[in-house]
Amino acid sequence: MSRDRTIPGLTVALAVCAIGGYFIPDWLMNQMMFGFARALAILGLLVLWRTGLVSFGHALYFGLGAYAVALLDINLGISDAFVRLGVAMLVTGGVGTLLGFILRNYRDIFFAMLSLAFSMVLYGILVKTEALGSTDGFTVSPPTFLSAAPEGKYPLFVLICVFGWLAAVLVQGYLRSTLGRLTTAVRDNEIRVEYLGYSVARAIHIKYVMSAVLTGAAGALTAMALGQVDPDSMVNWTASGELVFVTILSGPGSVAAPFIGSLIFELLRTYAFELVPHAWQMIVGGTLLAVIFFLPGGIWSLFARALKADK
Amino acid sequence: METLITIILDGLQYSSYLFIVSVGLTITFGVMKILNVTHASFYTWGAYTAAFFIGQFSEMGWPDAFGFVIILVSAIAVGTVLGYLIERGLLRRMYERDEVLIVLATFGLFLVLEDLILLVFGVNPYFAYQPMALLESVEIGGITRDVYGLTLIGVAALVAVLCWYGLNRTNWGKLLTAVIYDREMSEAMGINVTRVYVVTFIIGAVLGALGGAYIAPTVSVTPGFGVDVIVLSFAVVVIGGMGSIPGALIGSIVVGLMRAVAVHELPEVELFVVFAIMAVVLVFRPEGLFAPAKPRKI
Amino acid sequence: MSGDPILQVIDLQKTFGAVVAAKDINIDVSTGEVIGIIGANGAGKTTFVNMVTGYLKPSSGTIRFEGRDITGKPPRLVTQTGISRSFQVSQVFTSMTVYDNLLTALAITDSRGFNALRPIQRPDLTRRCEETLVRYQIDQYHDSEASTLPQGVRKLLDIAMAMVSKPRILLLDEPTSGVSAEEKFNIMDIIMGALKADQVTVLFIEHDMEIVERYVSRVVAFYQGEVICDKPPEEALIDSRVREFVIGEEYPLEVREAGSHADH
Amino acid sequence: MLTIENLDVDIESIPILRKIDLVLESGKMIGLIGRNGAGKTTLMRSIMGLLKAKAGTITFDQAELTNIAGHRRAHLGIGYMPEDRRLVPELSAEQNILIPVWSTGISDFQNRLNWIYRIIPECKAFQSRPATSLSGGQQKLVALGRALMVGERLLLLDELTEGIAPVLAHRMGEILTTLKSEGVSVFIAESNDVHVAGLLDKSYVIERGAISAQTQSHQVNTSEAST
Amino acid sequence: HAKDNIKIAVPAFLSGGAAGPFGVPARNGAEIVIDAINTGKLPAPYNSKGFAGATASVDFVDESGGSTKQVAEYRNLVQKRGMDVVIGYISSGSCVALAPVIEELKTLTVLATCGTPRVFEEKSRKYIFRTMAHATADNVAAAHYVTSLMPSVDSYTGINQNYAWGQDSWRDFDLSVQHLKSSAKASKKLQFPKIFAGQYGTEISALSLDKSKLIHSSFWGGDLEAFIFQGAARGLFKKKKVVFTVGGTAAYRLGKKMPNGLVLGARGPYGILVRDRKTALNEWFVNTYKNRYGTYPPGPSYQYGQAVLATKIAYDKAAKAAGGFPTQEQVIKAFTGMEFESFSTTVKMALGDGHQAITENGYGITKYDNENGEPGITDVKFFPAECVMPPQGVTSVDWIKGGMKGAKC
Ligand SMILES: Nc1ncnc2c1ncn2[C@@H]1O[C@H](COP(=O)(O)OP(=O)(O)OP(=O)(O)O)[C@@H](O)[C@H]1O
Ligand SMILES: Nc1ncnc2c1ncn2[C@@H]1O[C@H](COP(=O)(O)OP(=O)(O)OP(=O)(O)O)[C@@H](O)[C@H]1O
Ligand SMILES: [Mg+2]
Ligand SMILES: [Mg+2]
Repeated sequence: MSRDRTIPGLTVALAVCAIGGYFIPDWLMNQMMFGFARALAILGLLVLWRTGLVSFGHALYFGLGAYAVALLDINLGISDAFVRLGVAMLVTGGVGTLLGFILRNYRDIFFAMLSLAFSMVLYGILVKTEALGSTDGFTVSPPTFLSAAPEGKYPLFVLICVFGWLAAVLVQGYLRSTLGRLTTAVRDNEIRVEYLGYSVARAIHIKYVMSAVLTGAAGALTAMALGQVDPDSMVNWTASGELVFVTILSGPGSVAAPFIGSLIFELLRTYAFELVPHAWQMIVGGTLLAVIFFLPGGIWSLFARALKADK
Repeated sequence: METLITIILDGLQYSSYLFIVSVGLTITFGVMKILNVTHASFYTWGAYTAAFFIGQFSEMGWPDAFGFVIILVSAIAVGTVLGYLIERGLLRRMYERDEVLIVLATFGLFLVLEDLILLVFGVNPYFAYQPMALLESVEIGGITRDVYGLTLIGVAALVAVLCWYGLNRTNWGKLLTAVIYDREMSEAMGINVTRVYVVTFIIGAVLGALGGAYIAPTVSVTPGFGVDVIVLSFAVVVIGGMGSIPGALIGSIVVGLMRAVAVHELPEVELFVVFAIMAVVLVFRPEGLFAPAKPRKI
Repeated sequence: MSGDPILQVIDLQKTFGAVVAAKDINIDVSTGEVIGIIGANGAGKTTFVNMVTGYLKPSSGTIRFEGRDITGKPPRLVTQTGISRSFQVSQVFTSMTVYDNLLTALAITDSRGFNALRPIQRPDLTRRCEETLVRYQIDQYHDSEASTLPQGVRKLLDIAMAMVSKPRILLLDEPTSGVSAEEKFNIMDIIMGALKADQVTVLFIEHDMEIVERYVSRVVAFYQGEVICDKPPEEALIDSRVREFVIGEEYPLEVREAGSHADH
Repeated sequence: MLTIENLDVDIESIPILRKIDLVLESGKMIGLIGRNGAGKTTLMRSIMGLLKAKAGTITFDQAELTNIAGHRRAHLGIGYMPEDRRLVPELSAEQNILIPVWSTGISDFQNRLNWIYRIIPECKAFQSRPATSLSGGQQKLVALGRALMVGERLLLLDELTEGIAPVLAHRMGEILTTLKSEGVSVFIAESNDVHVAGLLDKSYVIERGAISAQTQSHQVNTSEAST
Repeated sequence: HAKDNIKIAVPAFLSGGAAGPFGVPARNGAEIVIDAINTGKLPAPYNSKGFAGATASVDFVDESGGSTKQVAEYRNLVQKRGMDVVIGYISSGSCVALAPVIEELKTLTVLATCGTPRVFEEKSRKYIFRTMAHATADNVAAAHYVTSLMPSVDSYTGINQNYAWGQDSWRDFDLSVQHLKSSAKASKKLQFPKIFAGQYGTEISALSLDKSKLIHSSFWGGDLEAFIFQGAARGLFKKKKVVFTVGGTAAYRLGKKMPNGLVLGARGPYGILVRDRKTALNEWFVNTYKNRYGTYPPGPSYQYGQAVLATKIAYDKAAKAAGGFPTQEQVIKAFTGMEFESFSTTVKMALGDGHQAITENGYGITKYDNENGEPGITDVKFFPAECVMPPQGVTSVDWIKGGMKGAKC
């Protein structure tokens, strides 16, 4: 068995990003912020996916995280990045725990569809409530950091990178633990898990809450990076679809995969939009089809191959 | 009283529309276990094709009643061609794969077909008002209704009866049950599964296209107008029980009526109500109102 | 060692609509017994095991394990009290290797409190895992994915996984069905050897009378949801109702008299 | 009737069957005996067209099966009972037996159904119950009935007696003997041949995907053949 | 430092339901004006070549996909693609969302069509200009038109899209009518369907059952056309009077199918309302557009053309003052408070500290011109800018609520 070099690799990547981020052009930094922030949600979905569950409604948590930030900003004028992030995670954790009691009894397409229903309920509420910004959403003011209000995006960028690193390391540790192993175990055979004396429902619930919190953090960080929240691109079913899409694109192979996949998706969309404005959806859709057909392991499998060739 | 009649008629009309679209979705899911997002594309393509040709023929001076023929022909043509190409070209290679991957593959294809619409038909909306204008309007319950909209109810009923007959009164329908459960064994039992799949998929596609084509005369057919329909159909299909035709019927009626009530009485909750029902139904009946049997595991 | 029954089944009933799958079943099992359950198809054997292990709720009746009432408890809790089972159709983690299957099983049974968060690859677990593989003689399949295993090996793995929780009573549903003629005794020997070492009480469902004769200390025969016979094998296999409904009149009686209960 | 020559079959590009040669004459009953994982099921599935042959031929009555679509086999009068039963849970036991009737359009199915009920009366007892609820062995009987429905000329029975109580297994043997006398060819795969050994006209022993021995009449001794 | 090239991005809906009725005409309007500027072919006094002499290269970008996407795209336009000026935006959603980003990225951005007053009322802006009046003008003018020309209307309801545009439009209209005719009654059941919903059967029933005599709607694009179709088939427009604040675009597109008797606005002196104004600039615009695209220019074409024109004027003015190619700061200075003659009207950058334009606003009633086979309009009445827009320093809502102080009608 070869030694797992994920954590050293991630740490090096963090250092490179944090230092390199100081020198890269703003637009690239933006893309990386969006990409890495979303990657947190993908990380959560990856845990679920390994359990055999796919949520078509995780935009619920993405949206909740983002809207938590916006509402804190608008109603209470709270701009501190850590408070915003913390509250977003608390809120999504709370909602995730509650819904988890229901969703943990669902599998396959039913899990996907019930998640979808819950997220669309939130969508319906947001779109129709003027006080929640209806279709327009809200503008989010730039974050401050422990009462420092630095110029530019670099501090937020570093926060996203560090938080991403932390999440990846924790998830990696989790996947290697017994609880983590329960992902594959539950997907493969629930009956056996129950007869080993472990509650499948509890295992799923834990994973669900984890993914909810990660997705909430993703939403919160995206809202801060972007300065805008709105229901159509953050809570609608297409947003959930996009998250699943990026999960497939990234591949389940490693906790590093979401970061790579998500950034590539961001760049792909930007360039497609710039170069073929009339057919950018076609490019994105075509890429998805190509990955499903030719890269079942996602983009990560290309990296894995490259890494192997290196040795 | 007036309001009640209006709500019921509005609701039924909307239900009928939903039913025509979602029954195709449920059939495809029921038989092939594919939650087909490209169903939205069938709908859109059906609508565009019908609207385009109704416009063309009307310009050439053909009688307006010919519009109905165009609607039917467009639905069949679009459904057959797209359905055949997609099943043979894409899905056939995917049956062994994860359900979710198939959903996403159809999602990818949906994106591709959306932009293809732009390339083929351009960005301008199409209007195919002729069939609707032809049938004029009547006054029911104190308000004017277009007769065309009411015929939707008849069309939906016809579709329902045909589907019910096909599934319950023909050998073909019974064979479907076998194919649904076990593709491979069905093959061994002498069923031409490949053909069953193609035909089923095409039927689903034709119904999706019919939904679009039939609604085309009442709307301005614009790019992207299938996006919301598909998620509503998901709701209908899930409420009714995925793969169940009576389920799709009941689901459509529930959603259509509730939406009508909301729009009339409490417009703020219109969007929310559909998915709230979906969530409630799922919570109390996890597999929808008409759930299929499950195999014994141990 | 024996004496108080480890498992007591009292007036157990189960109906599925009009079908009576269990009717007034009363069985006491003492520690260390090896009980063979035989019966016609659809007689209610699997239903019985399913009820004892919590997969099905009895319509009425009581199941006591070591004096505690476990009736209607879910499989998870039943397992935690010390009952384990294997399945008519092996229930393994299909996408994992044999090693990972066992390691996962070990880790899950060892997941009280914070243990659940510790890395799964830890010396105590891996050592026990390797040991178990050797004990069940499946170590040569160490890295094979479970979905590609021959049926017999998969059965062994299934039983090994059932054993990791150190149960005090084990129920096996047709451990040798689908196992080839030349392997079945081998497999049974391995099972019995392993079980004897851990002092486990065993009930197993079996259609193969050679196995029954050779390994069990007591036979319980089911017919249409009822226990029609509960005797030592020598007597049970010549019981007239058992012969009529379960094993058939032709079953050769004389051949194996010497061979039964031989040590393997 | 059925002739297999030089058959090679791969699963996911791993060679599973190698150079299989086998002949089944009309009205005979042959067995395919082998340990777990030897390739019995794989061979059955290849005959049914559920797996693709990589090389070699399977000829049934002059027809080259490898060139014919999988579903045509039932139409040729071949009935297949898979080892894992695979009934349709939504249908009743009887409807499961009737599936091949609907697909092949057999006309006198009522007689045949009655005949099946006569030889397996257990099936009649639960004819209208959903397949979901049946016990393992009961499902097996329905699967056998289903194979009998179309298998007018050739029956492929995989693990016929697995999980079947001894009384019933014995009776199945008798049923097959009757069938044979009516001209049906029968091909049985068994890993444990105690119940059928006496009935076979010929046995092939399969080992790691290749035929290793062939025995006429009743003297198959598997434990020797495979060591 | 002379410059021969500036990069302009022109966002507009190029896909989705708003593309046909709105985005494409808007794009076309911008295109003919930019082409004419680059070749020096605009009528005098604008016949100098280029923007302060610099030729413009244009990227037309798609505005669809929601405000979040627009924010991300805007960053790309400026930071990655290095745009000097961004001219455009149709949806109020885009504009509200973009305002803070524009200020953050400090790039001159001229909003062409979007209507919500919030952009300049929330905060004062430095880099943002809007060269047409905001939505308050549409709705105040609508209220004036209805109350003065349609005395029988004593009750009204509305159907508007559920976002800033629709909500603000209804609020302004409602408040204005209340001020101008306090006896008029507003319905309690207002319809706010989701933007791009497309099917309004149930809403039309609800509106039909409503006792109100007038329906107010700020629908636009594909939604507007669908609503008109479905309403016409249901006899809605025979039963109710309807005022469409953005109805102008539909008149050309629906042609004969557009019902007669609808009250239409074009968000100012644009499109069908001013087709026959006989000024040199207007004639040039209408003819050039018709020659190139085969139809009369609807409102959005005017609005985008006007935004481009304003930008050129500001550049030229700044260049003159600076005696060379101006810096962005100089252009902004020149732009602020500017007053200029546009294709169809005079535009004054009077509000939002000189960043928000005011113009006159008018309405008319549809009447198909059977003689020429063209859509036509009658009873056109314009209200001066100072009548329908608040003065500097007062928000629209406060102004209307406070009794439209200082309005000069
Ligand atoms: N998907 C697969 N991938 C790799 N190997 C496979 C796969 N499926 C089957 N095999 C291998 O093919 C061989 C033959 O399997 P097959 O099921 O035909 O055996 P069998 O003789 O029917 O065994 P049993 O008596 O246990 O049913 C086995 O060694 C098995 O491991
Ligand atoms: N879930 C169920 N629903 C309805 N009937 C059931 C169900 N489970 C079992 N039965 C019926 O109960 C009876 C006993 O079934 P069980 O599975 O216990 O039999 P068994 O003794 O294990 O048979 P076999 O040897 O064939 O496995 C059978 O008649 C079966 O059809
Ligand atoms: Mg059983
Ligand atoms: Mg086999």
